[in-house]
Amino acid sequence: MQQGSGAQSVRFVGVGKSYGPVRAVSDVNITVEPGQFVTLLGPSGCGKSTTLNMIAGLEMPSEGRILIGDRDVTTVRPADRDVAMVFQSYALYPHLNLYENIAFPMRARRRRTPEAEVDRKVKSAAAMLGLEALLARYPREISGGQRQRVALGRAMVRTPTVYLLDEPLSNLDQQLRVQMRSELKDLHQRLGATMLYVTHDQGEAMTLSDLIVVMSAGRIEQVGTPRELYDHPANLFVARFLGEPGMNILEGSAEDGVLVSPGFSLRLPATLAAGRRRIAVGVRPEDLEYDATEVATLRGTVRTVEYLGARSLLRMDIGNTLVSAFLPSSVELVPGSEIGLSPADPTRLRFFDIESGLALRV
Amino acid sequence: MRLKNMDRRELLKLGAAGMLLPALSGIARAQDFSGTIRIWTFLSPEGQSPREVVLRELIDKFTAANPGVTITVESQPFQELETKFVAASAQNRAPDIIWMRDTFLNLVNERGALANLDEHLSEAFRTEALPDLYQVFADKSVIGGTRTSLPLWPSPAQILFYRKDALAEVGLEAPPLTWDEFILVAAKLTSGDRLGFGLPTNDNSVSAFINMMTGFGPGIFDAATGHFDVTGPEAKETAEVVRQLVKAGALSPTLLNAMGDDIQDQFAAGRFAIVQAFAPRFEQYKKIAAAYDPEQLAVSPWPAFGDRPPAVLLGPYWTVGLSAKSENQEAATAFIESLYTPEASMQWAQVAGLVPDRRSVQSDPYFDTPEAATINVFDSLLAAPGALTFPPNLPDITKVFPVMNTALQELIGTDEEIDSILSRAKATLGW
Amino acid sequence: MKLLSRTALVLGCLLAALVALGPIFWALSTSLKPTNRIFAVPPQLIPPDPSLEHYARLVLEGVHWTFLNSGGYAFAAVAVALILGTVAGYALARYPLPGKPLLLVIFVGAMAVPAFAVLLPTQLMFVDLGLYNTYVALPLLYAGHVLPFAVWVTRSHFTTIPRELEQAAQIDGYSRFEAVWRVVLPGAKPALLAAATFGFLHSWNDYVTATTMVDTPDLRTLPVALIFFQGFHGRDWGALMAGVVIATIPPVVMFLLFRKYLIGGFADGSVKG
Amino acid sequence: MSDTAIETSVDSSRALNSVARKTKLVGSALVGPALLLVVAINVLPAFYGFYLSLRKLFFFGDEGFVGLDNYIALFSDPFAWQAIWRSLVFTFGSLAIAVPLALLSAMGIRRLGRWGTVLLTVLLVPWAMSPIVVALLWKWILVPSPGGLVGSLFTAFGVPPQDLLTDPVLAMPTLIIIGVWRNFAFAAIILTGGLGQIPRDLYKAAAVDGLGPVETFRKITLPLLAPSLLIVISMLTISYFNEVQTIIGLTGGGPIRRTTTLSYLLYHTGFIELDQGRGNAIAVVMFMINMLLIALYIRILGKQPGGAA
Repeated sequence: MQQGSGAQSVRFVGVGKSYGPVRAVSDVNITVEPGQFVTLLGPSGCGKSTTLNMIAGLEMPSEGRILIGDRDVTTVRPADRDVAMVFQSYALYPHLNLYENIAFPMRARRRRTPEAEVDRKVKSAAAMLGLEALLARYPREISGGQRQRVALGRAMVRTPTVYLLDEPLSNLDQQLRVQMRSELKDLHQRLGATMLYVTHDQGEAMTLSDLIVVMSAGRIEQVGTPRELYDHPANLFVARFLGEPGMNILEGSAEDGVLVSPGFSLRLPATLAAGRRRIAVGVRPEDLEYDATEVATLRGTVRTVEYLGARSLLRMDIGNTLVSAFLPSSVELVPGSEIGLSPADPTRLRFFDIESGLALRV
Repeated sequence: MRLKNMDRRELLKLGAAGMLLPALSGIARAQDFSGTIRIWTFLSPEGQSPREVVLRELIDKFTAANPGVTITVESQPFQELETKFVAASAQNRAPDIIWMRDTFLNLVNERGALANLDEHLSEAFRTEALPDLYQVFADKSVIGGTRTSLPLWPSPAQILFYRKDALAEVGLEAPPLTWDEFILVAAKLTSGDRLGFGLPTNDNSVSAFINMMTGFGPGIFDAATGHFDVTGPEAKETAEVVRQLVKAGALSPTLLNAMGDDIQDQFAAGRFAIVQAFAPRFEQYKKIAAAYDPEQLAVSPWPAFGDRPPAVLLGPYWTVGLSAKSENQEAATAFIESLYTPEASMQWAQVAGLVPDRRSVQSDPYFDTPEAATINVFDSLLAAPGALTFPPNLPDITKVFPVMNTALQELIGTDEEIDSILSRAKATLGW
Repeated sequence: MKLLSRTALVLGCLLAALVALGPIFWALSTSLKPTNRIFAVPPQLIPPDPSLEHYARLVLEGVHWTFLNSGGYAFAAVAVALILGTVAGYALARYPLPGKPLLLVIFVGAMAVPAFAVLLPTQLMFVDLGLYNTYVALPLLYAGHVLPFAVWVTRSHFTTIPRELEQAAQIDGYSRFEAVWRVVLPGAKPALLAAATFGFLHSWNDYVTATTMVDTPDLRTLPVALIFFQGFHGRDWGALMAGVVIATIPPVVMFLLFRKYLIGGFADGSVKG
Repeated sequence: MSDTAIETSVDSSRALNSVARKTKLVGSALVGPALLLVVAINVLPAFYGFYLSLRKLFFFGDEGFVGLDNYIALFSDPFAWQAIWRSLVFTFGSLAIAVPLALLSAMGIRRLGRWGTVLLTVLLVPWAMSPIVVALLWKWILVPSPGGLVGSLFTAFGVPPQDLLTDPVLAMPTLIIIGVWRNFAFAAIILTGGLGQIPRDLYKAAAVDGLGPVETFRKITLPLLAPSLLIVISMLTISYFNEVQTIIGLTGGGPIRRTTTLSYLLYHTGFIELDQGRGNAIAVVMFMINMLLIALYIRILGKQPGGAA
C-alpha cells in the first residue's frame, strides 16, 4: 500500500458535547501527531466513542474546534473530511459483495476513481488482508474475522488522512482478537498512518498505542505513552483502571512522616512528610513480595489464590481493602491464613492526594 | 376518450351540417345556439343499449343543426343522479341538463336546483308538444306552478312479469287481477324449485308494499300531506295479503332482502312464475331468459282489492330537468325540446321499444306492426283505469322506501303481529 | 403416519387453492359465455362455445380508458406515498424533531380515519379547493390514505437498520442523501414493496372514494365504470364478470412479480412496528 | 503531545449553532410534506366531519347548528345499538374463523417450502380484489337457483339451493365467510413471516424435551407468535369493523337489519337517507371506536418484547 503521505495531525481544542442537559464530553484538548497510533481508552459511556464520532463528523461538537492538519473541520460534512472509519459492527453493506464493499469509497462521486485503479487497489488491499478468494461473497457469507478485514480494507483503499477505529476487535473471539491485534499493529507500521483507536480493552491499548488518552465521564484523565500511564498514573482513576488487576490503593492518615492505617504502616518519603493528613498509597500487584518477617509492611488475611502457572495471583484483605499481589507459584498459601507482604522496591510506590485523587510528586 | 369522440363528431358535423340543416326545420329555431351543454344521465355516450344509441343520434342531429354547440354526456350511476346533482348544484358545478326520477322532483326543487321550464320552453313547444304528452306525467312535474321537468319515456314502473308457460300449467293465460284469487294461483304456481311469486324488498326507491297498496286506488295518498296511512286499514289488509302469500307458499320466507336485480337474475334462472319487475327491463328479461322460452314472458298490472280496477303505479319514472344554474339555459332547453319531437318519439319507439312521448305519433302505421306489440301493451297499461302516480309531495322520499321494505321483510320473514310491525314503520318515518 | 399427514397437507392445500381461485375461475367462465347461456341450468363450468363478446363490449364502451385511469391514479398515489412516506419515515427514525410523539400520534391516528366515513367532508373541502373532479383528486386522496401506513412501515424498518451503515457510507465520501439512497434503501426493498403493494391495492380497488370525488366519465376508475353494468337494465353479468377478470389481473401480476419480498416485507414492516 | 492554546472563537460557536439548527430544520422539512398531506386528507376532514355532525344537514341543505342533537338521536335509537352489536358479531365472528384458518395455512405454507410461496400467492388473490368486485362476484356465485354455482353444488348434494344472502339466519354467517375468504390470506402472510422468525433450534429443543406436536404448538409456537398474532388480530379487527362495501353489495343491510353494522348504518343514514348531519355523527363514533382499537393495538404491542411501538 501507499505510504502514509496523507497522514495528518488531529487537534481538539476545547471540545465539548452535550445532549440536552447531559454533558457527554467536556473540555477535550488533544493533539495527535501525524502517523501516531492514539487510543482513546475508558469504560463504556466515558465519551470516547462520541469523541471519535466528532472527528468523523458523525456528531457535531457543542463547542470547541477540531482540526485535521491545519484545516478546521468542526462543521465539515463527514464525506469531506477524508477520514476512514472502522466500526465495531463493521458496517459492511449487506447488499454488496466484498469487492463492491471495498471499492465503495472509491466510487463516491466526489472522489471518483478510474475503474482500473479501483480494481488494482481493491485487489492489492485484498491481497494484503488475505481476502482474494472471497471477493465475490456477501458479508453474511463470511466469518467475523473476515468481516473485520473487509472493514479494514475498505478503510485502506482510501489512503485517508486519519483512520478511526471504533472498538474494531470487540466482536471477535479471544484468539482471533489477539491475532488481529498484531495484524493491526503491523498494518499501522506499514501504512505509517495516523490512527485513532477507541477501546475499553487496556490490553489492546497498551500493545498498540503510541499514546493513550484515558477518559472517564466525558473528561480526559491522562494522556501519555503506555509506559507513562502505567508507571506514573496521574490520578487514582488511571491507577485503578490500568493493569490487570489495577494498582492496589491503600488509604491512610499521615502522622509524623508515617502513613498509618489498620493493617499497615509506611514511612513516607521525605517530600511528603510535612503536614498532609489523608494520603493514598498505590502499589502494583507485581511490586509486592511475600514477607514472612515481623516487619512486613502489609498484614492481612488470604482470601483466594489463583494459580496462573509461572506465578499465582493472591487476593488478601487488609482492613477493608482487597489487595492483589503476584507471587511466585512456589509460595504456597492457604486461604484464611495471616501473612505479610512488602513492596519489593519502595521507589515504585505511588502516592495520591485522597481529596483531589491527584498523584503526589515524590 | 370523450375528446376523441368529439373530434369525430366535429368532423361529422362539418360534413353533415350542410345537408341536414334544411331538413330540420321542425325543431330549428331562428337563432343559432352556441356553447357547451353538459348532460347528466344514466346513459353512457359510448353505450350500446338501444336508448343510448338513440340519444347519440339525437345529439348528433342537434349539434349538426347547431354547429356552435358542444354536447357532453357525463353518465352517472342511475341511483345517484339526484344526489350528485343537488350536491353539484350547491357547489355551482351542476350540469345543464339532468335526468332524474320523478319521486325526487319535490326535494331537488326545494333545493333550488331546477329551473322553471315554463320560462324557457319555446312557444311552439308549449302549444304543440306539451299538450301532446301524457298529461298524468306532464302534470306531475309542475310543483307549485313551476314546471320542474319534462317526463321522458312514459312507462309503468314496477309491474308484474310472468311466464305464460307457468300460468298455463294451472290453466290460466294471465295472473288473476284480484288479490284473493291471486293468492290461490300464486300458491299453486309454487312447485319444486320454483316459487309462485317474487318480490324485491331491498331497493331504495322501490316498495313492493306500496305497489300492493295501490290496489286500493289513488285514495291511499293524502292529498294534503302526501302521506299514506302506514297503520290504516288498507295497509293492514295489504299486510294480511302478504302473510297469506307466505302461508300459501307463494312467497319464500327466506327471500327477504332481494333487490330488483336479484329477482331478475333468479327469474331468468327459472326461480319464479310471477315477479314484480321494472317494466322498462322487459326486453332485458327476454334477453337473459335461460330457464324458459323468452317468448313466454308477459306483463300484467297489479291485482286490486275488492272490485277496484287493477293497479298500475306509474313511478318512479324518468324526467328531464334544466339546471337553475345553467349558463346556457336557452341552448339546453332547445336540446331538451329536441328529445320530444315526433321524429325523436318515433326513434325512441322504433329503436328502443319505448312508448312514444308524443301521443299523436301513435297513429303511425308502425304501431300496427307486431314489433310494436310490447309498446301497445305498455300503452294500454298507461291508460288503464287503475293507473296512478306517487303524490308530488310524497315526503321523506329517501326514507319511505327502505322503511317500508324493512316492514315488508318483517311481514314475510317473522311471525310478529302486523300491527306492531306497521306501527314501528310509522314511528321510524315519524308520520 | 408421516405419509398420511403429508397427503392431508397436500389435499388441504389443493382445497384452499380451489376455494381461493374457484370464484375467479367462475367469473372467467361466465365472462366467456354468450348472454343467454349465462343462467343455464345446470351451470356450465367450461363454456362450450366461448366468446369474447363481453370483453369487446367493455372496449366498445370505453372501459379500457378507465383501466388506464385506475392504473395511473394508483401509480401516482403509490409514487407520492412512497416518496413522502420514506422521507418522513427516515426523518422520524433518525432526526431529532420537535414534538415527535405528537407526530407519531397524528400518523397513527390518521390510520384510524376510515376513508368512507369522511367522504362528505372531504368532498366539500375538495370542491372549495377546486380539486373536486380533477385528475389530481383521486391520486392525492389515495396517497393520503396510504401515506400513514407507508410512514409507519418505513419508519419501523429504518429503526432496525444500524445507523453505522449510513455513517460508514458518509465517511466513505457520500452525502447523507447518497448514503441513504445507496446503502439504506436497497435493504428496505421488502418494506417498500409491501407498502407499494398495499397502496396499489387500496387505490386500484377503491370504489366509494372514486364515485364520490369524480363526476366526469373521463376521470373515472375501473370499479366505478364496472358498476354501470349493474344499472338501469339490471346486472349485465357477462360484462361485469369480464370486468372482474380484468380488474383482478394487475394485482395478481404484481403478486407474482414481488412474491419473493411480500412475506418478509409485510411480516417485518408490521411486526417490528 | 501538547495542548496548543487556540481560543475557541465566537465564529466557530456560531457556526456550530447554525449547523444544529439546520439539522432540526432538515428533519422538519423531511417530515413536513408527509405531515401536510396526512393532515389535509385525513385529519382536517375528520374535524370538518365533526363540525358537520353538530348541524342539521339533510340532502346538502344546512339547517343550522343543533348541538349534540344528532348524537342524542343516534344513541337513543335502539337500531343504532343493534347496529353496534351487529358490528361486533361481524367483526369477532370473522376473526374467530379467519385467525385460526390463517394460522393453519401459515403452518402449512412453511412446511411446504417453495410450494408454500406459490400457495400463498394463490391465496392472496381474493385479498387483491376490490371489495365491490368481491361483492358482485359472490352475489353471482350465490344466485340461489340450480343455475348458480353454489346452488348447483347444493343440488348435487340433494339439497335445494339456499337463500344464503336473504335468509335471516344465514345472511350474517354468509357475509362472515365471504369476509374471511377475502381477508384471511393477509393474516396468513403476516403469520408466515412471524413463524419464520421463530428459531428452529427451539423446535429441536422441544423435540429433545419430548414435547408432542400439540404441546410444541401451545408452548413454543403460540407464545413466540404472539406479536404477529396481535398484529393480525388488530389489523383484521379494524378492517372488519369498517367493512362496508361488501355489505352494500351483498345484503344491503338486510334481511330485517340483520347485517346492518355500524358502518353500514353510516352508509344508509348518510348516503341513502341523506341525513348527513347524523351520518357524520356516526362517522365520528366510528372514528372514536377505531382510535380505541388502534390505541389498544399499540398498547398491547408496546408491551411485547421486540415490539418497539
